[in-house]
Amino acid sequence: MVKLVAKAPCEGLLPFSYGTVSLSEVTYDSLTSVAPFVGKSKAVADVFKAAGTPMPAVGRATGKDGQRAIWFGRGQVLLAGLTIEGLEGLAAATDQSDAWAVVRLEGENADAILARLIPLDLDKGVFKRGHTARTQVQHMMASITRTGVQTFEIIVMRSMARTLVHELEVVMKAVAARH
Amino acid sequence: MRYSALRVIKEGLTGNRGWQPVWRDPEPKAEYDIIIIGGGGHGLATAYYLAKEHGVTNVAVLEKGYLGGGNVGRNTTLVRANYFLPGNSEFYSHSLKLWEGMEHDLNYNAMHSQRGLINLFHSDAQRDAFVRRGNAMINQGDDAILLDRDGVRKMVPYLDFDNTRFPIYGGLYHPRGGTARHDAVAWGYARGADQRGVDLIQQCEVTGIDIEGGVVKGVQTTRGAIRAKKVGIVVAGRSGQVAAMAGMRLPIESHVLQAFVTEGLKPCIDHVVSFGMGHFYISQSDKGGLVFGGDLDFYASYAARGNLPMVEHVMEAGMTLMPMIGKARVLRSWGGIMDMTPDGSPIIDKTDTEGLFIDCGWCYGGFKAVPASGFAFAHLMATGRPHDTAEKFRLDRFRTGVSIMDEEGTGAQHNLH
Amino acid sequence: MRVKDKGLINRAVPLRFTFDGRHYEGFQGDTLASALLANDVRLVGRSFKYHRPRGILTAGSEEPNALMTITDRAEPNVRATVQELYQGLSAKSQNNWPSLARDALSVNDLMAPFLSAGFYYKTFMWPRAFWERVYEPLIRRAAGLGALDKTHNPDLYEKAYAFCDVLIIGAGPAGLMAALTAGRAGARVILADEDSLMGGRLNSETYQIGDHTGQDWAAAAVSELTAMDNVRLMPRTTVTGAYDQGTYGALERVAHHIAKPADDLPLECFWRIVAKRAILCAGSLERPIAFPMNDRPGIMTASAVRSYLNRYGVAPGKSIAIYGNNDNAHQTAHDLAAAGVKVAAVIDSRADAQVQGDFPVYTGAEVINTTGRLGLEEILVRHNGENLMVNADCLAMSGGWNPTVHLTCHMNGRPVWREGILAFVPADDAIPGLSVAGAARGIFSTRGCLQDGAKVALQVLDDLGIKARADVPEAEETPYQISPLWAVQGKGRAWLDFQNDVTVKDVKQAAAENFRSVEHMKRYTTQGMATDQGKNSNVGALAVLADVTGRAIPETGTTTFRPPFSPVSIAALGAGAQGKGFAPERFTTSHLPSIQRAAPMIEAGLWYRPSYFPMPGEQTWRESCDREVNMVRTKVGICDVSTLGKIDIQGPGAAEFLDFVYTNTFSTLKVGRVRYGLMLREDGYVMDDGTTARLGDHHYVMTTTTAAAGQVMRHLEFVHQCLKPKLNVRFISVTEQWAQFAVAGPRARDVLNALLDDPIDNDSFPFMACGQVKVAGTPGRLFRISFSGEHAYEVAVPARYGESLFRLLCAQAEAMGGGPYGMEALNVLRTEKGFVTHSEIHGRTTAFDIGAERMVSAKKDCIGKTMAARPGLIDDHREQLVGLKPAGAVKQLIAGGHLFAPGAEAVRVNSQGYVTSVGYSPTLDCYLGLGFLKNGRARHGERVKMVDHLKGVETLCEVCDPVFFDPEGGRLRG
Amino acid sequence: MRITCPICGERDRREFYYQGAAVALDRPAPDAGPQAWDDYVHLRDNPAGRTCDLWFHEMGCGAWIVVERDTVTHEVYSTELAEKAAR
Repeated sequence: MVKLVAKAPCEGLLPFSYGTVSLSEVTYDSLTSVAPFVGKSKAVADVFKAAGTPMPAVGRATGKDGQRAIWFGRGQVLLAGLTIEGLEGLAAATDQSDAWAVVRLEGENADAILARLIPLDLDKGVFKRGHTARTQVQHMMASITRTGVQTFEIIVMRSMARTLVHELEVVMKAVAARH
Repeated sequence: MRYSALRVIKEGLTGNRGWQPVWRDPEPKAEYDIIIIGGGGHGLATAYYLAKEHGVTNVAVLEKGYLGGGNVGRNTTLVRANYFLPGNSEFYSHSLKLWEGMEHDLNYNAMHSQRGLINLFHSDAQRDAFVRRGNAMINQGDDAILLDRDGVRKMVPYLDFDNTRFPIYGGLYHPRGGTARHDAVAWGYARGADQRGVDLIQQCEVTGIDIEGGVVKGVQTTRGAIRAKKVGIVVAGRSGQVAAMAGMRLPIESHVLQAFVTEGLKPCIDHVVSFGMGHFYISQSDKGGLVFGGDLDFYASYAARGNLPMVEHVMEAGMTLMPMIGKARVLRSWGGIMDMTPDGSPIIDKTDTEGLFIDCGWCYGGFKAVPASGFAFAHLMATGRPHDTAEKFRLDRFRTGVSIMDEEGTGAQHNLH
Repeated sequence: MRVKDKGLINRAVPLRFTFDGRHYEGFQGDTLASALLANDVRLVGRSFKYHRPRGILTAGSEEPNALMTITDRAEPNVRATVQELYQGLSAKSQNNWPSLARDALSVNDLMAPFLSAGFYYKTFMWPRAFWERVYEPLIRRAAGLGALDKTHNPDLYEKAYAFCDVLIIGAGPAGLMAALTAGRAGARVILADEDSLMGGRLNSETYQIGDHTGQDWAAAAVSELTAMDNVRLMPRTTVTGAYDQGTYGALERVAHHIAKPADDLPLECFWRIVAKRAILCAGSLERPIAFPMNDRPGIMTASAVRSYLNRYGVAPGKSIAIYGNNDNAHQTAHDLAAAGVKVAAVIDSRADAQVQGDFPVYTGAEVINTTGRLGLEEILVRHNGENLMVNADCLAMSGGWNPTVHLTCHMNGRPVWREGILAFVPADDAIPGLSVAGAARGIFSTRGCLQDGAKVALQVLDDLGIKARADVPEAEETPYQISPLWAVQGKGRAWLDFQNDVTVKDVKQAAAENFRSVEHMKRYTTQGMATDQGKNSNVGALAVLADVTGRAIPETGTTTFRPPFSPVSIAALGAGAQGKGFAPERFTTSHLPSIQRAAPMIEAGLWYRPSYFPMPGEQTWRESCDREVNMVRTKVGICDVSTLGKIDIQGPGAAEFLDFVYTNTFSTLKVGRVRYGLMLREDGYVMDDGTTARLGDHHYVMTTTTAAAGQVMRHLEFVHQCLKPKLNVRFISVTEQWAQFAVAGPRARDVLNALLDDPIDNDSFPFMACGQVKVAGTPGRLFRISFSGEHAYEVAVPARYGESLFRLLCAQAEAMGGGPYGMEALNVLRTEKGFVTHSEIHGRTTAFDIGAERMVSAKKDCIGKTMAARPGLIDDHREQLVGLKPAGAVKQLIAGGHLFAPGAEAVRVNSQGYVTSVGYSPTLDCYLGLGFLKNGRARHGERVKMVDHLKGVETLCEVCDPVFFDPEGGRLRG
Repeated sequence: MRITCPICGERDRREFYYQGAAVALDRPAPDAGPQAWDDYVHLRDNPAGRTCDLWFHEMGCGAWIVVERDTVTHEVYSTELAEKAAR
């Protein structure tokens, strides 16, 4: 019997590094968007809590590497590497495991690199570890989360993985050339 | 005073001391047959054609600032007749013909330059749409030539044919399209109207429209009340406010459109080139500046200035299409106020008030329309009947759904046209 | 020539450069202008209209004359006064032929009487055809400044964002003091200055601050600021524009000064700076005086002379005269004398001026003429009623100072005339959040600027809730005394705008012709429209206009300064877009296998899709397309349809919601079934179409067209959030989650059953069924829908398996005589079936037009329903969708051709419609067209003529039903 | 230009899609008559001054927002989620 072969969004494109900064692909076991139904936010939060994952507030991500709950937009949370049971009737839960490309940008000057692509104040005193935002990377819809002092996870649509990697590469080289 | 090369030489030899004022600065009279509110291109052209075509000279043009101070003096100077929907086709075709005779008619060199316009397309579907447009232009009696990729390359070799984001499939070439010196058009019509007896009154803002029993009686201005048998509103960028003085609500939302000019450069762009995927169009002025623009800033605005996202978008379009222009430097950016209608086409019509007429909603295509708009509005005001070329520009077409002319096909969202 | 022991240049690092092919030497720290002056080069360019010889006028970015092409960078119109010298720099003068010294077009100068203001509006009209053919080409060739290299720009540019509490614009005494105050208080500060060396005028003057020279104090301030983490210094960065809500544009010149930049280093970076508050400390600009023949090389502003002397160690002449109307000009004489440079004369227009020094002084005097063909030789001075000649090769003029108000005008703010300093100062609060300090608001002493910088910074910090204190050093505080001196009477022409050749006489002529409004004067004479945008000339021209029209200056008004403050390259503003960067590229999971099969990829939305899959021996796309169509009709074809929008719709309100956004009803759709839906805009025209499947009671998945996916998602959110917020429904785009493939053709089920864990048959999976399946062990979705008219399915798997599934499907299909098909074949297949795409639903068509009016349910309201009933939208004479088949000798159909009655002339009034889609049908062996024809549904069987003027094709067509093939739909259900 | 999204905070204008006057919130009944529908779909107050319009935080959180602002100065006075304004 034939089997389907899986391929990651950034396969063949990553990892690489320039200067002090590296870019690599992040693979979560699953990605699930959870959008509570009208009037069910509290109930959903309770389910999250019971499952040991606090429901992230607006603009926040909870969890750790490999297991995060990321605020993902109006009335929406993205469970990354986490599964939570018991949401039927409370929220629209949708499998997004293959919908997004996730990369990690890490190293000194990571913020200088992102400052060339993202129209958001990512200063470490403003956009702290555990902060997340829906915004754009160049012309792409994106989610960005600071997961460490100089570490960011960036999520864009899977089909744009190549463009994302290219844009980041150009800027990584330019920033490396300056320092 | 008639202008000619001989006159320029004669005045030059006598120290250029003999030049006469191009227009008078009359005091407003107590009453006129017709008052035109708005001394921009359309208003001045209306006054000119009222006098020339209909012999109506007891006319005042009331301008709150200086003549030609609105969009006629802040556009990207394109002149073309490449519309495809009935209603628009015949109108812009007529306008182009008036352009072609304008300079001799006005004895004023508006530097109308028929250098040719190329609309690029970037997919088979876009090509099909341009074929339809080109055929409509020829059906109308205007000119259009379909260029394939090689044909485009021969005319504009500096485009990026190899690595641009949206590959160039070809273009629709409109040889009679081109540019003109925008201010000169306003000044030429002003001079012509003034010579025929029209009073051009600057620094005279209309503050009210007098209506009695559904009939217009005149206007209130910062220089006093002026009576009139008929009043025409031609105030692009201010249409909503002036119409409100007559109790009207218009199908218009006003938006800002930015434009740009670079420092002077030796000739490098010989045509008008328009990008099919990024709302970018460019030409080079006779002084050498690249004059270009793109899309609306997309939010309602009367500020006559814009913001960076659209600036950047326009420049990005330029860089993907013709990276040759990268080292040209933008010298000045500015904004005009565009009165956007729900279908992107204008309005030249009577109103519910007897004697009150309106010419508005030119979106961002008003400059090339100056002659035909003035011609048609003068005809409407003088005769009470729409001119043949403008009979579909009705105010009530949105309510009835009859003859909606949506060239973009984006529907009744004002800023999408 | 160089002056010993002066300047901030590094004499240990000599730099070689060329100008117009001749070799010269300068030093590190020089600008191109200072290096040229050090080499006694005075003639550097030609003016725009008269091609008059031009020399360096200023020492800053406002320079109107010294514009050059840097040939090793192919960069035109570079200000020599800004360009830092580097080893091997090669510059060329502009706007002259055959050479700078002997410019043929200087003949224009002799013609000047006939080239007065606006002459071109009055002539060049005869004969008519000559404008485009003769006059315009001549004018265009004579005009322009530098030339663009006509090849693609080879350099890298970038854009970036920055955020701060306080943006300080300009690093002169006020700016540095403001930055020190804010920086020491811990605020996030950005200090931007257009110069390579921060310090502003302090670097060009000899004033003391405390115990230090101004130059040393500035250097110390910069070191202190550099050490602060909360301060970002941005030298070589011009803040170019003020925009809404504290957004500023700024251009950083990253590599223009580097001889050999690193490969990946951008040449320029355009910054968007968002600042909670900003302080404009942009200083002021000295203005020239309009005296007769004031345009000769060697005549420059007095402050420029001091800059060249004090900052660059260059004397711009051997014998330098000074001419001014204010005390500040005198400093030039003192500095020159102290440096041992000959001061030929100090000429002050004020009778009561106090000047002391070891040089001739003429007070109450005027310069009324000058001589020197390619450079200044003598000046004629009128003093006490007598004319006397002064030998000078350089004249330092000062007509007073104009505060650099430009940024404060970017939001339509009008500067205010201040009579005491004879200059415009910024209006209060012209830009929300922007304060002005120092010379930019008319405070001209060093001490005043330092104090003001600190004071304004304290106010700003207080507003931001940041505690701060200021520590201001002592400095020079000379009062600024000035009397009006705008235009000097005399025989020759007196220039206002040096680049555009606008003279006092031109302004007077404009006024005489009644171009009396300042905007009219500007536009008529081109005054202020040169590359300096009137920085040097506007105030002088305004004063002349005020004088000649009998008005005061404030009453005469001003023209508007608009962004950018100084010109910005298109490449910087458009950075990142050259090549493919204009928009993201989207790739399907089958992209690689498609490329491997040599499929040409075409753009669709932002996606790439295969056009066709060529097989060995096929010469044209048509051969491949015909084969692929036949393959689907007779065997089976595979097509990636993942690009269609897919929206997951969940919630108890989902059914009601869909009933409201679709014209037809979805609440009645059974679970496990799919329905075709039509969506209108609120104005009644068709927005989009697609199929929607019901996966559960409260769970649907909607498909949209590729092009409209974003628009539909936005629309659904609009309808929900703005119109029906109480409906309990959620939308998630799952376009990217699923790789989806059409399997179409008589053998479609056989292909699928080879891969499905549980085979299907017609009973378990009838037409328009949908359900969960396992595809080679992987959970997926299956929809029995068809866009080809064949027995067909769309099978979806999570995208990670997309490439793999595509390969397997293709292999299975090929084993049965089928294979993949591309967009060309897809288009023919759907045209044969009369299925519409956005070629037909192009935004101007109604459900009625495409024959889908029965899909508009009468039982419920929906978006667009009311407006679709407007009289004009249901008129029988509207153009309606029809099929078209060639019926005469000519067999060709062309999309975009128009339709006419067979005997009618092909002109607008006779046009009855147009062709939207055309394909050659191998199935029916003829061209088929879809199009819109007036009252077309009632005209099946009639003949019409299709005309394409562009290709010269006329085809007689038969009008028919748009469904050409299998109208009963038997194949779908097979 | 910056707009404060009630959910995400202050953001660059480039993240938002603009729809037009907030009149779009007040959809007439199907049988309200041609004038009411013309008013809704086409006619606008189009003020030079304070206005309310609809923006979509398309590149951000996906919220539709009512923005009260000035069309002459571009000052933004307030923003509110459309789903709240629509109730």
